[in-house]
Amino acid sequence: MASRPTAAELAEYEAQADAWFRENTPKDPGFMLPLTFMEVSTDQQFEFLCAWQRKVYEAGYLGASWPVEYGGGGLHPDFQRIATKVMKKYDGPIMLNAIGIGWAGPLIMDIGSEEEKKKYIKGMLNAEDIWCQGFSEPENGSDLGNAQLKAVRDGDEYVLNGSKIWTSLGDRAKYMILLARTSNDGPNKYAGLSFFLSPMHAPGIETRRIKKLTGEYGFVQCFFTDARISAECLMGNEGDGWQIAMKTLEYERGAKVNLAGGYFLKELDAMGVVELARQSQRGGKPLLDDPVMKDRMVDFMMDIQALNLNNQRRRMGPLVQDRPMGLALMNKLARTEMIRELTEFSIGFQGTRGGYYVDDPCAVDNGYWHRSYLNSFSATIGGGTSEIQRNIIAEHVLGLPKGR
Amino acid sequence: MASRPTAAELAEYEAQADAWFRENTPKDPGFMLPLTFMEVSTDQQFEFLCAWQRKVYEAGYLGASWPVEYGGGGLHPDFQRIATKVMKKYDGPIMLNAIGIGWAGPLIMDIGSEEEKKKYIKGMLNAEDIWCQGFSEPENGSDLGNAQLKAVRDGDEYVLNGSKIWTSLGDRAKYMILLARTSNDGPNKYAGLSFFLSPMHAPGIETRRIKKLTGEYGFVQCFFTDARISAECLMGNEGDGWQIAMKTLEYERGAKVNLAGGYFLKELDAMGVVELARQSQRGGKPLLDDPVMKDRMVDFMMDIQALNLNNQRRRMGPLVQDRPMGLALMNKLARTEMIRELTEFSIGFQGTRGGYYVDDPCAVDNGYWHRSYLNSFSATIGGGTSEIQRNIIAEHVLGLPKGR
Amino acid sequence: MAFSEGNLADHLGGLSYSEEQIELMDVATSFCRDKSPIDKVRKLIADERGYDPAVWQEIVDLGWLGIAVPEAQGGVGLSMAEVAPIAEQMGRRLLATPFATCTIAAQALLAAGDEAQCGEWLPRIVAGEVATLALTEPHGDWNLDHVEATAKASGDGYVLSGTKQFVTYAKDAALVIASVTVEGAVRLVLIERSAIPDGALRREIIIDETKRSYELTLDGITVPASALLDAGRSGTALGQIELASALLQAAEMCGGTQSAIDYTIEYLKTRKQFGKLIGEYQALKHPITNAYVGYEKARSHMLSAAHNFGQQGVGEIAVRMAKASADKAYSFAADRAVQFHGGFGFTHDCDAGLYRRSAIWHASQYGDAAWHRAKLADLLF
Amino acid sequence: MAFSEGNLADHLGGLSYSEEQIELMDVATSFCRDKSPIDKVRKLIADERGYDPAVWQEIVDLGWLGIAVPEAQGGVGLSMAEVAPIAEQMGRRLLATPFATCTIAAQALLAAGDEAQCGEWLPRIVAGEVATLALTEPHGDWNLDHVEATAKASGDGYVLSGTKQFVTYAKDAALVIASVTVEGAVRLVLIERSAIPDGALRREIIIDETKRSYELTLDGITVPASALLDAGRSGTALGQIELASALLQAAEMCGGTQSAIDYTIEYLKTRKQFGKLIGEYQALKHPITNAYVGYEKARSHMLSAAHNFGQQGVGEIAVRMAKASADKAYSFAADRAVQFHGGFGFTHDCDAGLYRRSAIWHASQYGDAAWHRAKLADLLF
Repeated sequence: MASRPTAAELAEYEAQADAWFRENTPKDPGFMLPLTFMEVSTDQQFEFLCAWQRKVYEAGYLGASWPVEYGGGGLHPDFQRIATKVMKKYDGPIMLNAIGIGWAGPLIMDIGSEEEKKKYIKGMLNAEDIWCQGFSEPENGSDLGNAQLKAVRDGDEYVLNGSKIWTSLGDRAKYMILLARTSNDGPNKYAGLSFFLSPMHAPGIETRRIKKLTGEYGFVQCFFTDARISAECLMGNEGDGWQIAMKTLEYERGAKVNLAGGYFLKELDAMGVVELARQSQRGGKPLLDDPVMKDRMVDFMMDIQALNLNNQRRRMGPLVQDRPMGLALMNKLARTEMIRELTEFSIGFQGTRGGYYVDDPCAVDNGYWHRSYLNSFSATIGGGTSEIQRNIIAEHVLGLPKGR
Repeated sequence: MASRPTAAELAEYEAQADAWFRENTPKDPGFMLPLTFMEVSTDQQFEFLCAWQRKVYEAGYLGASWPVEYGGGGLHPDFQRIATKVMKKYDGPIMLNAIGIGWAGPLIMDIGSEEEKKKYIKGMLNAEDIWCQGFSEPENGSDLGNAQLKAVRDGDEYVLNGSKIWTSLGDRAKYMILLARTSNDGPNKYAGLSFFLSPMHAPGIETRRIKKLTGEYGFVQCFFTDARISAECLMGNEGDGWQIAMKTLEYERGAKVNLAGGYFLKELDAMGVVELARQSQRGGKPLLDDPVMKDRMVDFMMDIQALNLNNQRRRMGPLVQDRPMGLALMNKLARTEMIRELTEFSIGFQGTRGGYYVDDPCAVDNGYWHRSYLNSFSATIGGGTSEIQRNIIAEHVLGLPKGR
Repeated sequence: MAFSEGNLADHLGGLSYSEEQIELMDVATSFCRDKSPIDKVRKLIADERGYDPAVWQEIVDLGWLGIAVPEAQGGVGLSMAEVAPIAEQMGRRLLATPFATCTIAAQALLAAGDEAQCGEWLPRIVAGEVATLALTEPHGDWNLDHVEATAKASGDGYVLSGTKQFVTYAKDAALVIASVTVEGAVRLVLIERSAIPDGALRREIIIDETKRSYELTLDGITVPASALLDAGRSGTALGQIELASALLQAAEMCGGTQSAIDYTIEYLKTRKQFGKLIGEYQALKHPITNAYVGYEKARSHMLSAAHNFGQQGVGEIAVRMAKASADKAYSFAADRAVQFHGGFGFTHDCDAGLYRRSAIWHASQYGDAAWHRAKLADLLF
Repeated sequence: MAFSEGNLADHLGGLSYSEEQIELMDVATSFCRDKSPIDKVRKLIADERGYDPAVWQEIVDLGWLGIAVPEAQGGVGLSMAEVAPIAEQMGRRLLATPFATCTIAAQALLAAGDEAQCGEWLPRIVAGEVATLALTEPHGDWNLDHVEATAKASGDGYVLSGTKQFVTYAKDAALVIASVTVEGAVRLVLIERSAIPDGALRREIIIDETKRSYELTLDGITVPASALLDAGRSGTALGQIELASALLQAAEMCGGTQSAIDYTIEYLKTRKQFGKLIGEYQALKHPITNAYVGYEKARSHMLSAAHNFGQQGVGEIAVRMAKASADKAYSFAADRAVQFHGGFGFTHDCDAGLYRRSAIWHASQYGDAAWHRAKLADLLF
């Protein structure tokens, strides 16, 4: 790793990044941009976001700390942190290739072979190779360990049969990180799982788009019918699948920082809710004059601030002595539930106009709040439902017994 | 049963009852009276309530509809309903002998032998024979079916060994309805249970008072050490215990009306909360002027009214067609949880004075609200915890599968 | 031993029902179930009109449009109490038609129309011509007397201006009853569909895809003087409209809540994860039980609102409690319905989303729970 | 990928800590654990004084009374930020002493005392003499400037009248700092214990049995003119007192919340019903997890309040958020602790009750969650 930079070096870098993002962060493109990589619905959105990611990468503000030989910038991680901070400051669009740079990339950097690093990293960063994730199956949404998609070794190839679902960008991806069953003979269901970096463009792999609660598209079901992929796609050894998948889930659950930089989810506009309440009328007065509304709003502000503080505190060892993993493991639960509640609440502000939905010209903020609320379920369900998050905290942080 | 009375007869009876309760309902005795039969803490309270129940009985307003030959009034049940209504109207003290007239009495009237009726009913009604209940055990609070207190037949007697707990009035009772294990060989744990109408004054039966969360007394733990009771105390046959116990629990859960009349729990003074808020100050203004407090208060009033309406509706067949038992089975859960929340809320009204507790001369309403809140747990825990009530509704009303 | 809180009950009225109410409930239960299976609901989402004219005609033939209309005007002569159970079953099956809006329009005419206006329109509504209301404006305020649209005298009649939103089923309506101010005072005015140019109506994109709603631009529409409802009774009429709407919404919402819960229970009973039926997990079992408890409470309030409707004081309290508790119950049940269906819950194919959207729609029209609680605070304390 | 809501964080301040804070936290953690096992807590409930003088002396010897007192006055010269972790550990172990009230009294002197007053009393407080506050009155209002007690000039001094409530540890106090009005203006006045007749103090029956509190009748107590604190700074001082108290309470409450949760978890891990550890049931497991999430949020707020204490604007917001969220977290955790202990939870022997009563006590003094949210509404919007 590159040596630790001086404060002066960092300041200079920040000034450069600031200038670049101020100049280059796209303004309103005239159509609605997705708030997360899971809501890319139209070609227009997809192409716009690919172009933006590539532009950021080429300017050096994505993958800045990854090694030069694989396509990165070779800088100390502090530089990338600064770049990401500035990116946020200018509220730029999200990085599209989340599964690539957020999951597969860190994984390959962690435990991948030299070939894998050479083959995959650069294409992720410049958004040429979009990645998707194939963990969930129709019959095993929460119970990932029970995955049934079969991968049978046949010479230099694996033959895949089964189905994966809730695959964001699945119809646009070149690669998938795939959890598949190579054996049923292990001591438990987990032992028979293997992990693949699978191509998506192979005969026998088909995708079907799924319309979401919001009315948008964004994920697919993938069908594997005697699909053949090279045996080199296997990551690690047969049977390592569960351990490897858990590693990637840790990235998603926020328990580890990702290394490539950028962000894949737009922050909720908390002050926007306040603004909304200020602008809404009730009985001829601003809604924010209503003490009942204000009281609930205070509660939300406290909640948001608590999560901010939690995020700062979780990295401060002396302040998390008793249960060191607690704050990290509760982050997903607390954040996604808060967003669900806050966005639901925001609809009530709109009075009669709460009846409009996205794309009605009279909809408040073009339906942003309604869409955010409906979309909030993608986060309280996806990546381990809130119910499962509570189990995880109960068992791994509080030491409560696992239910039978 | 006596024939259906005319409206004129009922009106005359009501006038009489009204006059009687107006005249005889005791005023403030100068010490705090228990809100339920589970909080009889002092001799003074006990004697006062015994006297009151006897007086009501002797005036004919308790057990009015039970047969004359057992000590009742022999009237049509409509008369007792009126008497109880009037008793409530004048907000008289509770009927003390709840387990007697509310549980054991209806049970004996239902399935008891002629001897049992002759022996027990009158003493229940006039409060000479106080009854208590022995279902819960220290190791099996919720899991009644797992009761382990042993009853071994020995000639004309049963020998009892084990312990019962949370026995209200256990130190003052003459009889106990007792769930005991007569066998471990049945097809399941329930099959080995038997039901006894057991004396409490027998060698080998000892009680220890338990101090409650509120600081008061009111229930005991009972220890049975080679205690011998007559085999005639067995109700029904060996092995019938579970079915009989379930019958009594139905009375408690409100799924059936009791037949003797009277009430054993004082109603929560809902309008009292409003009054409390009206009289409390915050920033020099009545608390009831605060829109935030009012909003929560409205919520509680809606909740209370919903339970009122539920109680009316549950007896209206056409309005409960889809899930006929739903309202009856949710009553205990909804009522006790509402009271817990409302009494907790009422403490916040009191400002700094919320720091006082029962018996401080400056405590608001002599600590009624604090005591009510702490006491509310006796109802969210006793008689099947709220968690168990939810299981019951889920399984018996909604048809959800039993957890394993 | 019963916990009755009699002291409160004395203030807030009790519960009862009529034979007719139960009969209508029974008929509506099977009618709505048969006529509105969920695949038909979904097919109608894609239909421009949004409802099946044949079903609408059957509803008309059943006489349901005239239930709360006096016999003299061709109605059945019952009350809103008997309309509520029908709305409940419609909500339960997501059976969308102009039924509610026609019923409310008739109530508006009864509240503020003169003999001629009632005599002309009530029989036509009973016979199935669609009438609707145009009360809501771009400011978004739920106060119905917050009216910015105007009617200005001009020759023999009045020229209207302003914009109305959420005019449900306006495209099919023969009559639109709009609120306007005339010289500063709020009035209701009858606008015949023929007076509305096609360009004045814009179909709105609303959260509930099963319903149809339009924006109506009043600018330049002219009505005769005889189209104004009684000046003296317009305020009362708006109050009546608000309460009647809230009652029918509460009923529809109770029906929807019931379905959201039933639909979820069905899933919990059949879906397995980790080798168990997910309904065995208390993390799902208990919240859905709480939803059910909330539903029964809301339904009791709704039945009380129907029973006490029109009673001075008590009626308004009961209706607002009904709408507030229906909103709470429906929102919670539908929100949990989405969540508990997991990944499938997040798809457009899952019916949970239909209920969730319906709950949002109802909350947005004629006030949500918070709004009605605020009104109740003034009424109760 | 982090969710930071930076826009809000910019307004509300962040988190940091000092080395001294951590050192004190570590020392306090083991000290409070060792000195205040639960059986000792229970023994002291029956003790008239309510705390162990030997432990109090050790606390004095550790220098903790002087942490936020300048070195010039015999203190350590740190800040309230370093006091908070000690209060947290005391709350965690229900270690009752006059520590908090002495600390606040010192802050009051610093805020409005002159050189002579500070010079006399601060060293004595640091040395372990008990000082306490008499601010609360029978009206029950949390507004500290709602003062009805008076001081009237009489000869060289002032004659006091009125009643003060919740004067904690007054019996043992060398100094009581009371709020009174002098000619209509709120002032703070120093009352030496020797000026207080024994009959003027009545031990109060308070909800938290581990603490000691007294009613103080001021009528007829006379103080010299030099006993009044600075007129110009009395308002500020009351604000300071309110915030310092709320901070220490929030800290104590976080500690108590942690214990309520730990204690319950222990039970859930060992108690069996229906053949399973009750901790396996999601009906208990998930709510206690929610309680834990609430606790960590409250603790973050409390640490932020400690860190930002004294910062203009941000400090007050942080403290009020800390108290409000500590109240919410403690009340919920302790309420569930009682419930989840089942029948045992309803006994006086179960520690859950100690925490529940402690939570009620803290909510009742210096404002509960609703009160602080109302203040925050004014500060934020």
